[in-house]
Amino acid sequence: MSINNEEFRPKIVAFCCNWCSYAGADLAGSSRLAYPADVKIIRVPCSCRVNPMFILRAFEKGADGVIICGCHPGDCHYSTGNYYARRRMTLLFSMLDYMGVENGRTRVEWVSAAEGVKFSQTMNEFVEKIHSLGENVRLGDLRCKN
Amino acid sequence: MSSAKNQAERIKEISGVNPLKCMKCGKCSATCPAFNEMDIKPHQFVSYVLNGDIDALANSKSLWKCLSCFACVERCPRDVQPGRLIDAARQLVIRQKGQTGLAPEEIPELLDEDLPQQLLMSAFRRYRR
Amino acid sequence: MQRIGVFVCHCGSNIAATVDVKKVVEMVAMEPGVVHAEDYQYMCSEAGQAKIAEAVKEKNLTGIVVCSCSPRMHENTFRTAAKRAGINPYMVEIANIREHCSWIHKNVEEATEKAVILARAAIAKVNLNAPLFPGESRVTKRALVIGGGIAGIQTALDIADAGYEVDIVEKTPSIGGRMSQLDKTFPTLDCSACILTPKMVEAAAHEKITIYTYSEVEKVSGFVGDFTVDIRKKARSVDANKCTGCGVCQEKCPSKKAPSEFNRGLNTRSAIYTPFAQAIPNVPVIDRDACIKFKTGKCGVCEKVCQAGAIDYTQQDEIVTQKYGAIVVATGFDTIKLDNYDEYAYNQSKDVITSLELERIMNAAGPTKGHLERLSDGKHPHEIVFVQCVGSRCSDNRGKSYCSKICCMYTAKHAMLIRDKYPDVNVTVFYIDVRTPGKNFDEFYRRAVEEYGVNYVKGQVGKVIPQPNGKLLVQGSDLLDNKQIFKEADMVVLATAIEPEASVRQIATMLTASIDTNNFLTEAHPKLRPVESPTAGVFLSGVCQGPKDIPETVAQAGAAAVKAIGLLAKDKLTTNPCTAKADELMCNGCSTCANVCPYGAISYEEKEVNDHGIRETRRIAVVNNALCQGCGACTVTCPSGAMDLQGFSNRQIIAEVDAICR
Amino acid sequence: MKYTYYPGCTLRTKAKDLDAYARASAKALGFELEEVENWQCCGGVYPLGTDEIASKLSSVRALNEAKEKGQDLVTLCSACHHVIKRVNNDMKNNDDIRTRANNYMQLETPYAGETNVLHFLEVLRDKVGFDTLKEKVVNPLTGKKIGAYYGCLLLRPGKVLGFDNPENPTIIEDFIRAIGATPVVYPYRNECCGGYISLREKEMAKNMCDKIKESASGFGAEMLITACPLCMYNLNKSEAELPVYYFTELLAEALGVKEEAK
Repeated sequence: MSINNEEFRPKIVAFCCNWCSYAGADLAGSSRLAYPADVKIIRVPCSCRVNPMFILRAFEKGADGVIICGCHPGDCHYSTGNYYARRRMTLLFSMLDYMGVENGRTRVEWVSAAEGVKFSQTMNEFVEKIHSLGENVRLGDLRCKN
Repeated sequence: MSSAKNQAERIKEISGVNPLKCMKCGKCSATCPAFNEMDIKPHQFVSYVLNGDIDALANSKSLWKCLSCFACVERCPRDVQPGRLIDAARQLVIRQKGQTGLAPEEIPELLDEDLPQQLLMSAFRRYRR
Repeated sequence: MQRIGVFVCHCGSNIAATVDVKKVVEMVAMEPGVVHAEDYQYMCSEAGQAKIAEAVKEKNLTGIVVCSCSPRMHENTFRTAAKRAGINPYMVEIANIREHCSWIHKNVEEATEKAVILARAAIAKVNLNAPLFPGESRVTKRALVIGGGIAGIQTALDIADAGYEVDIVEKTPSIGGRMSQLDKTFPTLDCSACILTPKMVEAAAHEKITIYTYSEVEKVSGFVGDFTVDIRKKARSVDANKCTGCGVCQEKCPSKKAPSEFNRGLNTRSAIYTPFAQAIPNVPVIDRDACIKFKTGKCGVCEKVCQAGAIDYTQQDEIVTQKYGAIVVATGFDTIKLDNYDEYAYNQSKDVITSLELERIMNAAGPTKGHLERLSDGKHPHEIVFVQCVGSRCSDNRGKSYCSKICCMYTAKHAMLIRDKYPDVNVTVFYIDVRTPGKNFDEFYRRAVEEYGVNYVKGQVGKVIPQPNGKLLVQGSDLLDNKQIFKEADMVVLATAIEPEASVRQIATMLTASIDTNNFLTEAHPKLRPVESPTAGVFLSGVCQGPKDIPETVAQAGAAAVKAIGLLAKDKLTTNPCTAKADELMCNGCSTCANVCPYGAISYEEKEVNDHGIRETRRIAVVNNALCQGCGACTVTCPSGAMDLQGFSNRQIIAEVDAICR
Repeated sequence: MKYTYYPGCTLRTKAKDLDAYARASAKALGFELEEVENWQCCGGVYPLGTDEIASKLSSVRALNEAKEKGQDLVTLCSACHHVIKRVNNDMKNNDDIRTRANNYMQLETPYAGETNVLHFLEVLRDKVGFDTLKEKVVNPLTGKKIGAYYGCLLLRPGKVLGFDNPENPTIIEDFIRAIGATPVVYPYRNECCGGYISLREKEMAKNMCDKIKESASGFGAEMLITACPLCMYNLNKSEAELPVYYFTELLAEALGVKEEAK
């Protein structure tokens, strides 16, 4: 795939918990399971560290999609962090949807350290979804666009 | 048969039962007082619905032998409620036009002096729409 | 402003083949704060690390970004390198341009662009990093084991053998636990007492082990390495130092109507009693609810007959306060109550018994002296039916959703023992599945069928129907034959589900150890940290963590001991500096953060603050750095934004977001 | 104390005794049964299908009338009790059924399961109290060995009916003790009598009732008591020798009001 400057290049932020999903992403890497370069990963200790503020900030700064990855329910390194994340994100995503940031632009996914394949598949799907939704115009601060 | 799947779905809908919860322990069949009268046994209802084998269920004797005594419902360790499943299959048959488990002309000879109204009423409700 | 050095690794060709490292160096050099940027073949090598040290010295760096492989691989390497070079190790950030970039992208231009962005995010973060210093806390070199069954005994022995002091707290009058109630053990059929009592004696005799029986943990405070625990020693009414264990008091005690807990209420015991003959300590206790002296003031027989003068009716409960570095929970299990399963007629017939009751009946020291007989009429049975999964695998709120794990095997054991000792007795087992995953387990079960002729019937029992002639009609399914079968039995044995000992809830609360909906204690990680509680310094041994048999329990007990020893062996604990911290001026003391903290690390203090010249006392959240594991749940839940996580602060993460979305 | 009372079809016809003895006994015990105006038949069986609404409406009408009067709704026949209690449970807990039933009913205030449904036996246990009943007994049935026949409809499903322990009930045994007689516990007391199946499957129902009676006689029962006209009918079809009475008949006898009821 060559880079075509005319083409839509989404900005996608992925928050990955240190113990499962970040390791899952590492495994995707060492297994050479490709996914688009549009995805940039931020390491957090736990999915429950992801403050809704970070997601709002990402959209404000022009992100087209934000995905949060954590350990599977019951497997959280900190016992219950992913449950908090799930509850918080359910609320946040419905609010974002109300504000015009479609549900497809936000996602929570459980990826274990062993699920390199799942990580890569998830990212591929997510990027594809963002492509189908197009550029995020709702929350973007116009000053951030060039 | 393409409608078999729909019918199975319909049975799950009417009964509100999720047959996937069954762990095949057989406690329903161990419990059922009408077991010997049934051709398809209570525990088999679950797999018949799961396999979409609805014709066999609809034509089974068991449909008209279940007493709705709820013993299987009470004792099922997985809350599958086979009794509800059987009733839903019966409903499916009854609701199809013209099908019924009890014809009006049968009734007079079934009556006797002591027979309580309640019995007639209950049988009507179970056998007919 | 930081003075940041960026080091881009080639990783041979792993990175350099897809990422134009020179371009990355060129691009990041323009980033704010960056005063140095270079690339090198292998940054993790000695030479690579030397380059970092050199740059720190020459350019007076305050922060370091390494663009290389995953931080999970070499973060520690580079932190140590930074430390050697004289920079705080927490001033290092890694941009993962290998696993997350070069290895998954093919297009050089695209990969290079991404590598630059990842580097920028790391640079933006380092710009906001602050030096962090791991704290230290002391370790009290003593362990507490709660529960004196086989799990607790094994853990205590292993810790004590490593040279550390251990206290066992057991709530009943003797150690030994459930295993002491068992007759034989599967799959080898060796006598339970023969293998357990030596361990009990060893524990009692061990110079490093102190045993508190008839005692309960009352209060726990402190944290890993430094717990303070109050133990309530219930009044025994017998002076343990004087008692010789002769047993005359028990013999002469006129009150003999109390149900024997040890024999599961199948017979009675005296008011002054030791639970069983091999009890440790061999010192009786007076059950004050059953004792005539305590109830009426008249009697005192035990005092009169005691030659040692050990009886002391005035004894009071005593509180012992002790410090511990580690706590192991080994509270074990009980069988569930069968009140929800009256279709099996347990409450209606004496001849319907639980498997644990059968253990007592089969035991030579049990209520029938080891003779297999019906409890209703003392007659020898000829037909016995076993029912599996009574209350296990039930998702209908009557029982337990889980598999109790041990029943398939002990039922095979019971069936085999009965057939062996009484070949005239027919044994039928109604089962749903026979689960035998364990060494020599399936062979054991097959022996029951093939050599001992135990009749296994696939299907659950629907109802046990007591007959006027005293027999029990068992109505069950034979699913393979598609039949409903009726079996007339003399005895029915129910493989009753097991559940965690009821007191575990209270203990878990005291320890702030998490517990699941079934009251099993939760592991720190279900696969990788199965004997540790998420609460630091608390370890799990035996069935309190989940159903398991004796070998598994002993293995886990040893594992828990090793974890405890690993902790006790340290003089000081280094604490992870990436902990939460509350901004005193912003905190309003609402307690929201404490509610979400899985570790009980947050407490509140009345503290005097100076808020823009106004001095006042406020309730403020204080994080205990020894307990905090740095998950960050509190930081998000804090309504005032006062809580932040060091090393992953709000500003740092936002800076990363900004850099990525730039 | 006044209760709204739902007699049901059979108590007006074949089971007049069951009703008459209950009313006389109620009077003797100091409570009154006010019959629901224009009650309609409950249908005899609870419609199990989650999508059946119309067949539940007659129960809702009775329930709503009791609600408007601010009274508990008392039933006597096991079948009516079963149906009305389960419909009430639906109205309380099943949003879909509640909404649709109320759409049909067009009430001023929608009905949402507010009424408390009691079986006459529950009134005796929970409102009057078996101890009080014992005191009011003038003619204790001392020495009579009585087997309680519960059947299925009073007990199951236990979670919904909340009547008694469905596998080991005690309410009728306690009742038997209160009227001075001796209860005989036998394992078939909660097994089905055959129910409506006896309309056509005479033999099947008869076999089931034989088993019940044999079990009861085996444990020494001299008679059975029941609350259900259909159980009574089915049990009487069995040739096993064991008389069956309505529990209200023995109650009236113990209270000394049997003749008044006639």
